[in-house]
Amino acid sequence: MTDVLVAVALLLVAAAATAAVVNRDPARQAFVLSFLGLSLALLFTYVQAPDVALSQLAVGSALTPLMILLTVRKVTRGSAGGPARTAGPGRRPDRGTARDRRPRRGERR
Amino acid sequence: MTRRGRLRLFLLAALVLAAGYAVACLDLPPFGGDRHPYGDRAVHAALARRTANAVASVNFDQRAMDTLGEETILFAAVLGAVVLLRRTAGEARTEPEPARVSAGVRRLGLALLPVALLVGLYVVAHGNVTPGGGFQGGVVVATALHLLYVAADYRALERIRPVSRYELGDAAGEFAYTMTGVCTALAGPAFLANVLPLGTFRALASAGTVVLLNAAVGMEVACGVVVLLATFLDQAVEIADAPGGPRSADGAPEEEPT
Amino acid sequence: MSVLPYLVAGWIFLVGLYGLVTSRDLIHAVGCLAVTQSSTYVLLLAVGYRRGGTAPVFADAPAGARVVDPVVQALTLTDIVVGATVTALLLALVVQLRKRHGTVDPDRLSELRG
Amino acid sequence: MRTSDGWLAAALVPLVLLAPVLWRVATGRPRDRLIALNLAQLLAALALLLASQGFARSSYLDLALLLAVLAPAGTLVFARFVGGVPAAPFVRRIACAAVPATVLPLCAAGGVSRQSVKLLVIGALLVAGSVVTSSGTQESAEADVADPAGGGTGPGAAGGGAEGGVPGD
Repeated sequence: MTDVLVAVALLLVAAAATAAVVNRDPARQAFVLSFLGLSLALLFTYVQAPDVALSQLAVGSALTPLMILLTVRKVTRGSAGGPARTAGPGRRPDRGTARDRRPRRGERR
Repeated sequence: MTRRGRLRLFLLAALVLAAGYAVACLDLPPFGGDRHPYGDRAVHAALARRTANAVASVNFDQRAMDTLGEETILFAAVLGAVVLLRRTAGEARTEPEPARVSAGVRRLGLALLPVALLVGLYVVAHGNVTPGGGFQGGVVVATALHLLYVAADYRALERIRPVSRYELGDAAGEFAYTMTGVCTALAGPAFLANVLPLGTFRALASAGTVVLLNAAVGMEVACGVVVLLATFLDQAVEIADAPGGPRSADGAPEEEPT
Repeated sequence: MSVLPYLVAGWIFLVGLYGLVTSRDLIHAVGCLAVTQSSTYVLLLAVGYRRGGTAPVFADAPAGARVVDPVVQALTLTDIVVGATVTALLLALVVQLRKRHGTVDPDRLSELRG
Repeated sequence: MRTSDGWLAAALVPLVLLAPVLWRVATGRPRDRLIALNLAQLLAALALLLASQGFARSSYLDLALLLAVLAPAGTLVFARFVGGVPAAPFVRRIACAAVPATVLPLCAAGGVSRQSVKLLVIGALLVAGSVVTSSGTQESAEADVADPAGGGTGPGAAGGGAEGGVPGD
């Protein structure tokens, strides 16, 4: 019975890894990577490695996705600085709204 | 090299690698086989040192030197990320907005935070007896603190997270590990030798130096991950780029190669 | 069954490499590297598995129990956590590249260099 | 150690169910992916619980405990970036039905001991986490998750290309 579990988990891991690679958009890839972490943790449990499974669960469930998503946010909207964009109450409403559109062209020339 | 050329080269190399690897697989000892000379010796040594968790015994006793290396990589990686992502001249710091999170999520987060912290500490503390240890538990503790960010908001997290203290804790973990090694070298036969009393098998206080090294690693991992996430959060939530947008090399024009 | 885990490890490795080679986005490439890395975990644990064995943790098992190899598990578990911080370092590099060059597409980055 | 095939066969059920969930995680819209991931975490926790009993190792329960604690954190991380916790009555119903259906037999099989207390705690955490993270409460009003391309496409639109965030090119 253990062999069946291991085999199914292995196939699941292989499928999740493939899906993680073919998802080209990093934000969407993060979901699949999280799933890959889960399926790896299950596989590790079935090959009697609970220590490793714990490690994988701890890292894969929240830490890696958070880092990837934060990087995506920083990179795709690098110039906006996040919250400042939508003019919060009394928080530099002028920063980051028009600025990232203006000077770039001139500098590239 | 063009994209197409690169892909062709990769496919060729992958084909060769796959063929070689498949042949090698057929010659590997079959999956689930019974011959594990290293494993048997490691288990024997772990039992001799009254460490119920043989994996922890390998990590923090039999191959403690190796783990010092791993820990140093971790330390260096955190340091590198902090240096890379530090706020440079010309980058403005913006105040994060208070997040509007629903009451249910907020309550869940606040209820889960102490539980998660406790589970993390439990995983670290029982590292020498049950599955777990400093590496896993440290990550859990750090993740638990960030429940405040996802369930409340960034400012709530900042209140309980003086980053400089966690940086100190990160270094202290690394220092404690090395100093344990130095002390054992002074007191006994070798660097990182297990010289402390071994205690009773399956008890929390067993396995000698494993407990100390485990705690040191737990501290370093927890603090290191907190610092790491803090730098990322700083970049993504608080720091706006230098005026002129991201293309102008952070207000340091001499570094722009074009 | 006796070679399936090894083959799966090889497949994950190759798929991850394929993603790395064809990636148009460095963040995606870092994700692919994480996938590639996980192939080593699968391979190591497959090598250490013993049929009918249980975890080498004797908290709730008799001391003479038939157990799997703890050495490979120790290698893997540290690598997972250390690997995550290295992933973070790479992501930090990506953020820095984006700041300096305005793109995270590796092809455009090499064009920049001339 | 003596393994019990019955419990392991039961563990196979959530494991096999993960396959269609993976399809959703890999191909859906971001919100669907989040719901599917939530469901995957629940199924994985159930599989871990059953495996613990199947392998007759009570120390494996720590895995399910850890997952029960961290799964909501993971879901909320993603929720912050797709702009809110999506409503998923399906996941909620599964959590309310499958978790007791798994935990109570496990408790009965193990007898009254410290393990059954742990099991009940894990079950309670799982149900609470799943119910709250599938309740569909909106937090998308928060500024730093609001997507310029509209809520439905989520981070996918923002991360569509390497230059996705650079306007005016």
